[in-house]
Amino acid sequence: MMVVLLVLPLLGTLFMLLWPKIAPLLALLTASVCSLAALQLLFLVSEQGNQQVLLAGWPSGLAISLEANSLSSLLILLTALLQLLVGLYAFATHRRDKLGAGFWPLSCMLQLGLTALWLSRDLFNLYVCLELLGIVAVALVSLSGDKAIKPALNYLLLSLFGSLCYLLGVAILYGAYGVLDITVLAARWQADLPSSIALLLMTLGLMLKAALWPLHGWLPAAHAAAPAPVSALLSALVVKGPLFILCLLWLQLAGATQVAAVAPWFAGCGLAALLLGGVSALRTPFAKNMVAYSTVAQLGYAMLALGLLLRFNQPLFAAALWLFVLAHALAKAACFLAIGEITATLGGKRINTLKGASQTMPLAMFAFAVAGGSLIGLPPSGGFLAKWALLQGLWLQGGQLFWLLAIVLATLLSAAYVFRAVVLAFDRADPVAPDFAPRILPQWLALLPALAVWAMALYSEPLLQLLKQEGL
Amino acid sequence: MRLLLFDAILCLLLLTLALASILSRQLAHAVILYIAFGLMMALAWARLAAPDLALAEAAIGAGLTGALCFSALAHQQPQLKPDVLNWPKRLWPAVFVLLMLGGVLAALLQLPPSASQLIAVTQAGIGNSGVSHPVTAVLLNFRSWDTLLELVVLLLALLGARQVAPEVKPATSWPLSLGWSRLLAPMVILLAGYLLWAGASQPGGAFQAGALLAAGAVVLRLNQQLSWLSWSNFWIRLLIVSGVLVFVLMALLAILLTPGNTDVVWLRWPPHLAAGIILLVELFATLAIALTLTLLVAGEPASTGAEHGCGEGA
Amino acid sequence: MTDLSSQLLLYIGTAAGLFGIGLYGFIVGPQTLRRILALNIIGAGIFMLMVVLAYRGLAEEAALTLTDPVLHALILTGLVVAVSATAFALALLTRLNQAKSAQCKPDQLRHGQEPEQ
Amino acid sequence: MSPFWQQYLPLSIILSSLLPGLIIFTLKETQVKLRISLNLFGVGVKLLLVLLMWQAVKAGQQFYFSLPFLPGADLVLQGDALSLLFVVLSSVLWLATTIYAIGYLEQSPLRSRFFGYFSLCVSATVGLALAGNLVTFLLFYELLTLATFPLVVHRGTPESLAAGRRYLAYTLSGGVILMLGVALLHSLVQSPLFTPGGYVAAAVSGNEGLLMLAFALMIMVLGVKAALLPLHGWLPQAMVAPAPVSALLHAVAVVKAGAFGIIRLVYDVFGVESMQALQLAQPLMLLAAATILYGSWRALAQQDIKRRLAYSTISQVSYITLGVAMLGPLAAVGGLVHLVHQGVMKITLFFCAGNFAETLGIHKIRELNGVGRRMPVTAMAFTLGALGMIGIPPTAGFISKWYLGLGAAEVGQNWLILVFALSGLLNAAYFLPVVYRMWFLPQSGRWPAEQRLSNRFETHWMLLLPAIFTAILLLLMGLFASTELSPLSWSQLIVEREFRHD
Repeated sequence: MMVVLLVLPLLGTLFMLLWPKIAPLLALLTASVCSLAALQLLFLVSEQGNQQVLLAGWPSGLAISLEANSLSSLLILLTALLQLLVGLYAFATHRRDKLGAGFWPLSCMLQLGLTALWLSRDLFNLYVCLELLGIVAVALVSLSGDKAIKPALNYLLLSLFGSLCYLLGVAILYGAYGVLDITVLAARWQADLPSSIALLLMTLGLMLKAALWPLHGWLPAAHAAAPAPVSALLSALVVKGPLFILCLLWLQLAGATQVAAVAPWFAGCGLAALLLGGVSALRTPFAKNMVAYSTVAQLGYAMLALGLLLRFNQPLFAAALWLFVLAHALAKAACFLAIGEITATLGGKRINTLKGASQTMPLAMFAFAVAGGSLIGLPPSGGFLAKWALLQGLWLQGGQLFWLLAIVLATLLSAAYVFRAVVLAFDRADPVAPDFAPRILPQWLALLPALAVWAMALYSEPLLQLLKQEGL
Repeated sequence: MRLLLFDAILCLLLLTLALASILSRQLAHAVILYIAFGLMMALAWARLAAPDLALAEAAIGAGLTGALCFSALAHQQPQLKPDVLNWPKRLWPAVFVLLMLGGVLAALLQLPPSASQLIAVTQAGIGNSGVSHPVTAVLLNFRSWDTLLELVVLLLALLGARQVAPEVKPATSWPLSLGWSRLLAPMVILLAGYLLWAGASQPGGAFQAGALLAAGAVVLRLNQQLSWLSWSNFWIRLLIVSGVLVFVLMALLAILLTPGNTDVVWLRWPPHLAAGIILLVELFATLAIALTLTLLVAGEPASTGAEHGCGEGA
Repeated sequence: MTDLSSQLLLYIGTAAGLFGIGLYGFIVGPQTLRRILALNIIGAGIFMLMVVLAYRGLAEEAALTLTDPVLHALILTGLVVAVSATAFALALLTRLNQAKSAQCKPDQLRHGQEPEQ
Repeated sequence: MSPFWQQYLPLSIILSSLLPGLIIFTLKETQVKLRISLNLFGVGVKLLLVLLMWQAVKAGQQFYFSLPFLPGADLVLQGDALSLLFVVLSSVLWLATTIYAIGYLEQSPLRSRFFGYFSLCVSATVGLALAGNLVTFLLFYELLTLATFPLVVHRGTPESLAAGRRYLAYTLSGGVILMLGVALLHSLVQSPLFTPGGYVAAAVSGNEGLLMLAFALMIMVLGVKAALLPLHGWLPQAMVAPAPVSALLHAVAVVKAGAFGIIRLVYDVFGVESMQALQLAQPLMLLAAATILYGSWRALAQQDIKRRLAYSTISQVSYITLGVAMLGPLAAVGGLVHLVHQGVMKITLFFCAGNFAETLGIHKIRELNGVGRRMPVTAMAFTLGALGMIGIPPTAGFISKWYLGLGAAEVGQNWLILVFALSGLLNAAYFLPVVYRMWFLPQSGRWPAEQRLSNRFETHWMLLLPAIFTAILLLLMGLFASTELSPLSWSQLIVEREFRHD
């Protein structure tokens, strides 16, 4: 099943390059088949437990190992579904938004890179996946043409730098232990100086790539400059890749003393991201930048949960971490698609463009509000589940009033920026007139993931159980 | 002792060149210094018992990157006055760099002097890998998934570069170089073929061969030859894609050829077929790499874009 | 403090030094092209470190005297990835410069015309 | 009635307004008839279902529907006597408000959206009433906030947007803190069903501090919606909304949701014993008493009719809180019955205020002079409502105040009777002059903006009918308080069940 998930996007890309005319069709086909395969993988994993594969049939250590646990398969499923959705959206709007033909093979490669990343348990292979992901992301951003070149270049340089830091860490680890397989490495791990330095270097690189505060500076410009479907993919999926590796490193490899030293920093960075990202989102005058800053802020939740997980080793925090990732992916995809649709139709980049959008484009605005509800953490959305797990964990831990208050503040900030846009949309005094008749299909496509994130509530119990025991 | 002195001089040279490249006033100088640095690096690697890597570094690291940088430099606007940084702007990064350097050095000094035990495992596995050269065995058998992804990255770089590519101005050809390049081309092809073949047992392989081929093609292209060599040509596209495609197809074929009672393992070559498969994969990878690099460096021919429809094969 | 031979130490030190130089260039370098070069120098430093680490197999008096082929393969892969990324970055840079000069020309024209009006 | 039916009855009560609401969103502006029939159909179905449930609950049956949600806290809908009290209130008043809103918004734009959210709002309220545990309550609480917001800003003017922002700032902060409190309580004792007598008693020893914190957090939030003293600021400003919204917000949905939440929290989560053990009742009582006086006092100074009514609401809702906080059976009866009575009385007053504004353009109190002659029926309804608010027999308001007074005496808090008397006086002081102006002062000049809405009646019949209906209702509730059908006897039933558990 894993092979199918890797080969399909690969072959899809190649055929798209050969026959560009049928590229959209191929992309949609690939994404839908992959979704089915990912679903089957999820069932397989939940029935038979983790699926581990040593590639090329060589012994462990020599071969690259892939592993599909329930978290990986969930993320693969999410990737495939979002690809499908965004592909549909792009197909529906590519004429109007002048999305280049380059989008299709690139998005397919993105799927390949992400799937490979979720599965890989080999440090160097992860590096290659990271590079693949980074370059695809930049190429996708640059689809926007001239205005996107500068942010794209900046993104690329920082992303390359991040990868190199990661690579140096890998080199040091390999020099010290002589293996690249994470499971083998974990067994031989010693919390000494080389391993600490290597971990820190890798963390630096990954934080840069995942736009975790304080290394988030490139994200708003890059995500805001990209075309709407691309922004959706980037915010929803791409930044989660490095985050996943970061969690892998710290949860599977790092020794207890190393973890204890770094946990408060992670939690602190997460908190700072939440607050400062929220404030920036509140202040920016541009609609897409607001959504992009919200990504910075929301990644702070994941970081905070990771820090708390490392510190207290409470499984609820693991659940919170991954629920944030899942819920944010869906919600942010909806946000970007909705905002993209609105700004394209109403013609403007500023938040003020949203004036009266509840009247002119009710469906897209509804999608934004619903997705925003999950970002805020209103019940019964996926964001609420994550926040609930986080709060539960903190209360059970006892005496964590500081974090609780901080979370309340962060929630209010996210509510403030979401409703800043929503309130504008209800402004009927001076609505912005659409440049052309709003189209229904893209708006529905934007609404779908927003509804999905609320539907997560229906599966909350299995999800929580699954992710709690997972914890990587 | 004398060798150590040689090492010391080499290292010093490397550091100086790198520093000079970073600090030099003019960009053109920086690029030239970087190329020199790359060549010195190749020397150092040859000294460190890695001749195949030295070859690759000379071709890819110094040559190709240098060529790319020069072509980028041509588009760069002449800078009127070089930016002068005031000292705090230099100091804080320097402090940061020193801190990081200290940490990295401290970690590196504690590394064990013995190499990985994986060497022994690799040696044990080589018999079944289909090739005798261990690096090739790792690249195309033990860790072939990495290599496959790496080919995808290369392809991706081409896609990305094509997508943002500005219109190219047709360069004027120089008669002497035209003659030279015609003479050079067959030699380059021969040499590349040898490198590819040698890769199975000696230093060499797809990447070096591909880079060499690309160098030849770039020279020809710069002299207005090979106008058929463009992305819009379906066959060229097919060849570029074939590097990955043949790899994947071989892997799928290998799965089909595996006896039914064993587990399906992705990218496992049946031992008796491994040599053939690897040679085939390498051959196409070389062609693909050569074409990709050529297109990356030389860009599209200015005139042919309109002549070839995009979907000839569709 | 360390069990590495002096030759290895020398090369390891150089590799780390290259990393540091590249890092400095990347942070300070005002022009993008120079930052790309700096990234390549960082990469070269890291690859050199890997070459040295692979060389350890030869330096010691072990039964198996061989460089580490796995590391060599990783370096080859890394080199190709690095050059791909560089090529893409340079393509972006070229496009950026072209867009800038295209922007500059109308600007200059406008500035040139203003005094006449 | 099969058991299958019974299980889904609470859900269908919610869906009976939710589904029409969702369909209405998709309707075009011009599909007036379809929209109205959908709306009324929803109301009818809901009333029918509520009637069914009422019958069964009276016979001692419990309804229970659950969906898996969080571990240890399913989404539970539970139909017991207390929830039914609120469900009946909101369903009946929804009927009145729907008719009123159809008349009120006859010509205005974006009606599909308005009625869509309106139905959503009622669904959330009913859901809140039927919520079987704290997590479910939290869910519907937030949904209510979200559904009400578009109604508050419906006009889309700068003032309404500002009011909407303020409303959101209060209620969303409240929502977050409520979540915090619910999570805290959940971490201590999980979130079982609401049970008469509460469920925290087992965990009291050793966790006093945390329990008190949880209580304080949740009361703070419910206090926002119930407009308890320091947290009442959003309510007067939310008056810019259209009249049916004010009526719904102030009489039923939002404010009552807060009050209802306080009842649930005190009786079914903490329970009387734990409340006493933790000494939580006294501060709540003080707060409520202060709000009663403060609201009345501020109402005196208001010159805008709707604002005066808003401050009156602040004061009146705290009667409910006070009745609950006294922890005695009689006081509880008074508080519970006031939940219904105040709803009916206040909605009458808002309907009338809306009628004045819509027909004659009257917004200020001084413009009301002589309106009794121009619009006698509306003025009559208003008078009845005002008398009820003051607590003059035989209106419904008298009943609740009587029981509250008895309750205060029963638990030995005699000073509260003084509070009631003082507040009654203040009520009289701000309502009687209005009534006097309407009936006994001559008309001073032309009406600000008169519209001819009907040839036969003083105003559009759809505006008039709901006001008459609720005015009669409040009179009947007072007159027939002792019969089996009255809210009073239902409240007694609830209290009997609540206090019988031990």
